[in-house]
Amino acid sequence: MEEIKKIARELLAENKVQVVLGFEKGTANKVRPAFFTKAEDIDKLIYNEACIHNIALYLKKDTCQHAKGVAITATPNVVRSILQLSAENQITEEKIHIIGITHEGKCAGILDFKAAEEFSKTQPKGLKPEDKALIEKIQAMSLEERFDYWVEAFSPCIKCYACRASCPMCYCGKCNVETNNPQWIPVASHKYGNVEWHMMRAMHLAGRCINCGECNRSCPVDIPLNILSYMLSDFVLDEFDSEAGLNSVFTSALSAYTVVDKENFIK
Amino acid sequence: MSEFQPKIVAFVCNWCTYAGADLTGTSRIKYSPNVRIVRFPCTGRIDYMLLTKAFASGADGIIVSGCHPNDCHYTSGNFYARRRWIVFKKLCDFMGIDTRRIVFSWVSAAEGSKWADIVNTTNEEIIKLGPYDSYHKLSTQDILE
Amino acid sequence: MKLGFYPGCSLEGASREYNESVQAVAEKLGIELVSIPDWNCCGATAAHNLDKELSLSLPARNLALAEEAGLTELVVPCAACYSRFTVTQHELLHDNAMHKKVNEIIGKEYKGTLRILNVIQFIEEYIIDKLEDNMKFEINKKVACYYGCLLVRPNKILNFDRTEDPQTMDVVMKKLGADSIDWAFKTECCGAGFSVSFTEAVGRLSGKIIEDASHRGAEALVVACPMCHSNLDMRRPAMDKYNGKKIDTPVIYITQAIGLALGIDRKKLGLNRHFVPVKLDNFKPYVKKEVVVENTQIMEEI
Amino acid sequence: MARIGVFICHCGENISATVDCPKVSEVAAKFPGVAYSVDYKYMCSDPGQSLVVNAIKEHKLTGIVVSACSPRMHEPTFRRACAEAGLNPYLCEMANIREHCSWVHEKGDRTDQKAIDVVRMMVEKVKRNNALMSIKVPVTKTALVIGGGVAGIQAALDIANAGHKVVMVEREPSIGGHMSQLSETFPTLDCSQCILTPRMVEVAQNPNITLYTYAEVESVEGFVGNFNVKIRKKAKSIDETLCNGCGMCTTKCPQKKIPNEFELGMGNRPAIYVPFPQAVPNVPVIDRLNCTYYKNGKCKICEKFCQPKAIRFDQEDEIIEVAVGAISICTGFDVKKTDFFPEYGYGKHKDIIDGLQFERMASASGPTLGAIRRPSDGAEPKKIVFVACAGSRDPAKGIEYCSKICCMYTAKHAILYKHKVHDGTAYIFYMDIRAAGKNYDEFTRRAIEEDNAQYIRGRVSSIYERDGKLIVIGTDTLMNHETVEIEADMVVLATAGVANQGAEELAQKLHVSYDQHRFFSEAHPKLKPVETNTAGIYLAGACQSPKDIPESVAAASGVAGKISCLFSSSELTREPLIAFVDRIAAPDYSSCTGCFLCQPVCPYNAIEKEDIKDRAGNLIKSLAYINPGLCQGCGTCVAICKSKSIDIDGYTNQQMYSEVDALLNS
Repeated sequence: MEEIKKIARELLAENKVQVVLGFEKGTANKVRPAFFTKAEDIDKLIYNEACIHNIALYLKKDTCQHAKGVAITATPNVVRSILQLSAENQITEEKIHIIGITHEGKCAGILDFKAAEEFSKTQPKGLKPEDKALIEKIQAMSLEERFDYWVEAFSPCIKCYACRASCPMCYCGKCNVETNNPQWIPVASHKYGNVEWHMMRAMHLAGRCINCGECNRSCPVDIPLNILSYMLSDFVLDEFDSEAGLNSVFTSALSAYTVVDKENFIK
Repeated sequence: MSEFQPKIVAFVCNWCTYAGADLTGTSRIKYSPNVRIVRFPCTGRIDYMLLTKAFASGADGIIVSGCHPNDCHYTSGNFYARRRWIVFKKLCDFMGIDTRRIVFSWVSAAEGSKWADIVNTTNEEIIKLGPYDSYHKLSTQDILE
Repeated sequence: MKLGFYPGCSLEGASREYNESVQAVAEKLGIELVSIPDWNCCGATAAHNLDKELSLSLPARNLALAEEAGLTELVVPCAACYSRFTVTQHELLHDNAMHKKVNEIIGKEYKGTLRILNVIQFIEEYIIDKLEDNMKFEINKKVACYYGCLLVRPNKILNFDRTEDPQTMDVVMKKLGADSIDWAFKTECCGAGFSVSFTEAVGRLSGKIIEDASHRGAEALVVACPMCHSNLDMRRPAMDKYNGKKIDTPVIYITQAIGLALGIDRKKLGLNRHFVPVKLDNFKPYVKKEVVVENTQIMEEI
Repeated sequence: MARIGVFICHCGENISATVDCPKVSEVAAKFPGVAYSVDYKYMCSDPGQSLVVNAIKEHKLTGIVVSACSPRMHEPTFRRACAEAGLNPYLCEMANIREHCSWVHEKGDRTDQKAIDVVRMMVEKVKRNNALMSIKVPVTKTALVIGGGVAGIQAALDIANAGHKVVMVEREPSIGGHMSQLSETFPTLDCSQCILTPRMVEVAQNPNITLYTYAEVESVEGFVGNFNVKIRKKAKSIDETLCNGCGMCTTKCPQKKIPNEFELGMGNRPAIYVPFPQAVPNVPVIDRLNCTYYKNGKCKICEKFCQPKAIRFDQEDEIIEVAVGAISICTGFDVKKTDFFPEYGYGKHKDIIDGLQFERMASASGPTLGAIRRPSDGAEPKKIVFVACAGSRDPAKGIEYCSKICCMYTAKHAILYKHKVHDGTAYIFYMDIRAAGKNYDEFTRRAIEEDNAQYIRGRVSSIYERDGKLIVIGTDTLMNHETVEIEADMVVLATAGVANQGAEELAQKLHVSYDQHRFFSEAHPKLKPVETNTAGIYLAGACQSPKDIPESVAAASGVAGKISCLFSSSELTREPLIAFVDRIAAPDYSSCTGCFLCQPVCPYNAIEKEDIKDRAGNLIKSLAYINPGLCQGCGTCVAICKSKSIDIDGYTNQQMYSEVDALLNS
C-alpha cells in the first residue's frame, strides 16, 4: 500500500500527472472512487479488498480528459479495461500511468502498455465458477425455458441504465437507446423494451467485454446481465481466438473475419 | 383460409440474392407468396437489430441471404456479416430466441432455383413451428398493459 | 480380433470355395469372423427390381441384427451383398421417412452405426500388415485383377477405389509378389445374371475378358465376386465357342491367392472345386526383405 | 407533408395476369402520404413515362414509387423521368412486383396482398429518401488489358487506336495466347500464325501500348475511372533493354530436355528459352526451376555467350504500379488434359492426345513440322479417331456446358489429317454437330463429303491399348445402337474448354463474379455481354465462356468501344449512395466516438481519421470520416457502428427501419 502511495505522491509532485484515480474511505465503512489532485491528499488514498469497482470508467470523465497526465490504481480488471480502451482509440499511452495491483493486492509498480499487456496475460482471467455454472444451467434449459428465464429475469429492470453507466466500455456519447429516429429500442421498461435493450448491450459488448462484472454489481434489481456478455466473450474466445483486454492496439472480434469462419448454419 | 400463413421477411443483398430472386422470376419458378424481400446493398449492411425488430413487429420467420463467401460484390462484406451472425445466433440461442426461425443462406445471382427452395423450405418449416407468439406477445401484450 | 461376417447365399452354395478361403485366411491370421445370427437374403438383384421397400428392408434386417449382436464392423465378401448393404445404409441414412418405414417393416431399430467392409477393405485393414510375417510363398505369377461392376459402383455411395481403373486388388497382389498386369477389362461386364437365361451373352462378354487377360500373358485372373467367378469359371465352353479357341487360364479368388501365399492347404482353400483346374504352383519361397539394414548402417554413421 | 405518387405497371400481362393491379392502386391511394395512385399498361413506355412526369408536376409529388419490374431493370429509367419532371431522381423507389411477385406466385389474394405490402414498404421508404446529388469523379484515360491472347491484342489495339493509353499484362513470356499455338483456322483454313503474328508485332510497336510480359496482376484497388493496379513483373533474368534477341543463349544452354509448354509436352526446350520463334517480345527468359545455375550454382554458359551482356542472374521480381481507368479481362481458357478421362486410360496411353496437341502436330512450326505422327513410335497413323465432346456436355464430369469450338476444330482436324495422310481414315464420334456460324456448316459438310471423314453419332465408352493399337469402343446410335470397335493408331480427344488456371484468384482480386465453372460472369447475359458487375471492368474472349476466334475478337472490339465511351469525357458520374458519419453541433461535433472499429471492415480503405480542432489548433476530438471518392456503398460500417453514427444514403437506418415497420404493422 505504501508503495502505491509513494508512486502516486511522486507522480503528482513531479507534475507528471495532474490526477490520481483511486479509492478513498467512504461513509459507513465503504470505499469510494476518488480523484486526487494534490500530493498531500494522497494520504487518503487507500486500497483494500473492498476496492473492487472498475475505476477505468472514470478515465473517460472530464476530470481525466482535461488532465495532461492521469495515474490510476489498477487491478487486473482495470488494466484490461485500459488496454481495451486504448485498442478502441479512447485513451493514449502517453497520458495514462498505470499503477498495477495484482489480484493478490500487491503493487506491481508503474506499467507501460507493453508491461500492462504482459501483466494482463499473467493475471487470472476467465469466468468465475459461479458464472460458468449459471451459464451452463441456462444452456441446459429448453428453448422455451430459456426465453421465459430471461423475460422473467429482465422484468424487474427499470431502465435506470446503471449497467451502462458503470461499464467502462459503454463510452458512447450518444447511446443507441437514446436514438429516436428510428426508435431502435423502446424506451419504456416493459418486457419487450427490456429484452431488446439487454440484447443490444450484449451484442455491443461481444468481443469487447473484459468480464469485470461491474454491470451486475451496479444493477439495483440484481439482474444477472453480466452473464450475457460473459457467455459471448467466452464464445468469441473459443470461436475466433480473440479476447478483449489483452492488447493495447486494435482488436475486435467483430471487426475482423477469417475465410474459414464456421458456416455450418448457413444454407 | 384457415391454414396458418406465416409472415416471412427476407433481408437480402442487392448483388447476389436480390439478383438471384430476380432470376427466379425470369425463370418463372414458383414459390410461396408469404415472403417479403427487403433489399440491402450488402449483407454487411444488415443490422441485427432489424431482425429482432422484424420479430417484434410480427414476423414469424426471417431469411438473411447474400453472396457466397469470396463472391461479395464488395469483397468482404459477407465475411463480416457471417461473423456477426455467428455471434448473434449464439446470443439468440442463449436468450431463448428461436433461431430455427432465422435462416441464413448464400444465394448467388445464378441460383434462382435455390432461392425458391430456400423460401419454400423456410415457409414449410415456419408453418410447422407455428406463429412466433412468444416474441410477438412480448411486444404487444406488455405495451397494452 | 472379432469381426462381423455376412456370408450370403453364394458363399453357402455355388461359391463355397470363396467362403472356405476367407475363413481359412482369417483363421490363419487369428481373426474371428462372427456370422450374423439368423441372417437372411440380401435381396440380390431380384428385390430391387420389384420393390424398393423390400430391397431396403432385407439388407436392413441383417444390418439391424448385426447391430443387436454388438458388432461394429461387418465383412461382406460377396460383391453383390456388399453393394446392397452399402446402398441400403446410404439410402436409409439420407431418407428419414424411408428409414422409419423400414424400421417398422423389419420390426427392429436399425441405427446405421455399422461399418461395412468388402473383402478388399477387409484385406487392406486387417490382413495386409500381417502378410510380411506370415507369408510362406511369393505368388510369382502374372495375374490380371478383375473387379467387375459391383465393387466400385455406384462410386458416389461406395466411395471406394477409382471407378474406371481400380487399383486396390493390384496393390494386394503386388504385395503377394505377383506381377499384376495393366489391362483393359478390369471393370467390363461379365454377363452377370444372364448366366442361365442368356448364356451366349456371358460367353461373349466373359469371353472378351478371358481372352484379353490371356493375350496379355496372365496366368490367372483374380476376382473378389462370386458372380464374376462363376461366370468366368463355369461358362468356359460358351466363351471358348465365342473366342474360337480354348483358353484355360484359371480364375481364383483374391483370398485364395492370399491363402496360397500363406501356405494354406489347397484343398482347404477350395481350389479343387473350380471348373477350370487351378494349376498354379512352383511358388518361390518367401524371404522377408531386410530392407532396413542399409538405412541403419547409414544411421549409425551419422 | 409527403406527397407520394404510386405507379402500378401491368407490364402488359406480365404483372396484371397474376396481380390485380387496379386493386393494388386503389389500396395504395389510401396509404398515408400517398397523393396520387394509378395503374397503367406499360409504365416504361413513352406514354407511361409521360404519365409519371405529368403526375409529378400536376400533383406536386415529393417522391414516387414505381411498382413494376426489378429495380435492376428500370430504376435508371424512372429516375430519369423524375429528373425530367424536376424531381430529384433519388426520390424514386421501385417496388418489385414482377420478378419477385407476379412471376413467382399464383394468382390469388395472397399474391395481391404481397404486391400491396411491397408497395406500402416502398412508400414508407421513399418518404424518407433524401434528395441526393450524383458524385463526379475524374477518369484516368488508360486501360489495363489482362491477357495477351487474340482478344487482349484486339482490345489493346482498338483502344490504342482510339488514342488512349493501354497497359497490357501477359502471364507468359510472349503474347499470342492459344491462337499462336493453332495450325490453321476454321472455316477458311488460313494459317493461324500468319494472321496473328502481324497483330502481335503491332502491339509491340504501338506507342500507346505498354507491354509487360511474364507479368501478373498482383492487386487492384479503387473503382471505375480510378483503379490502382500493382503488376508483378516476374524476373526474366534478362535485361530486356540490352537483349537483341539473337538467340545464342538458347542454342548454347546445356539443359535441353525440358518439356516445352508451348508444344504441350510434345517437344523440348532449353532452360533459357523463347516460347516460339515468332514470340513478341523476342526476349528469352530463364526458367529458374530447371536452370542448372539456379539448381546447382554452376553453369552460366548463357552469360558467357551473350554478346550484349544482357543476362542478369540476380534480377528480382519487380512490382510496377499503374493508374488506370478501365480494365479488360482477356485471360482466355484452358483445355482439359487427357488425364481427366479415366475411361480413356487416365492419360497413360501416349497415342491419345488432346485437340490442342493435334494443333501443334499439324502446325508447320510444330514438333513434327506439320507431319501427323504417333507420339509413341513416330509412325504415321493410318486410322485416327476423333472423340468430340470429351468431357463437355457431361454432367457426370461436372461440365454440363457445350465447349462450342470442338465441333468445328474436329472437322478441321479431320480435313487437315486427310490432307497430310492421303490413305488414312478419320473417324469422328460425336453427339451433335454444332456448326452454327458463317460458312461453318459448309465446312463440316466439306469434311464429310470431300475429305471422307467418317462421322459416327455416338459416345466412346472406353479406349484401351492392345498390341500397339488403340481399341476404341463406342456406339453408333444411328445404326441401331450397335457397338462399334475401331482399331485405331491414334486418338484425338476434343477435350472440354475450361476456365483458365488462376481465374478464381483474379476474379477475387478484381471483385468480379464468376460462375460455377470459374468462367467470369457478365453483367447481363444479353444486354451487357462484355461488362462485369463491377463498373469499369470488362470481359472479352474465352475467359467468359468458350468462344472461337471471331467471337473473341468481336467481344474485344466491343470492350474497346465500351472503354472508349468511358474515356470520352474526363469526368464520370457516380451514384451518391454512399456512407457518411453524422455531424451534430458542438461540443460533440458528432455522435461518433472515434473508436475506429469501423476502419478495418471497409473493403476500400475509405474510412479515415478526421481531427476536430479548436481555433488554437488543439485537438478536440478524432472522428471517423468516410472518403466519398472511395466509398462504394456496401454499408458494412453502418452495421458495425454501435452508436449508429454512420448511415448510408439510399439505405438509411430510417429507411430500412420504416420498410420493416410498414411491412409488418399493416
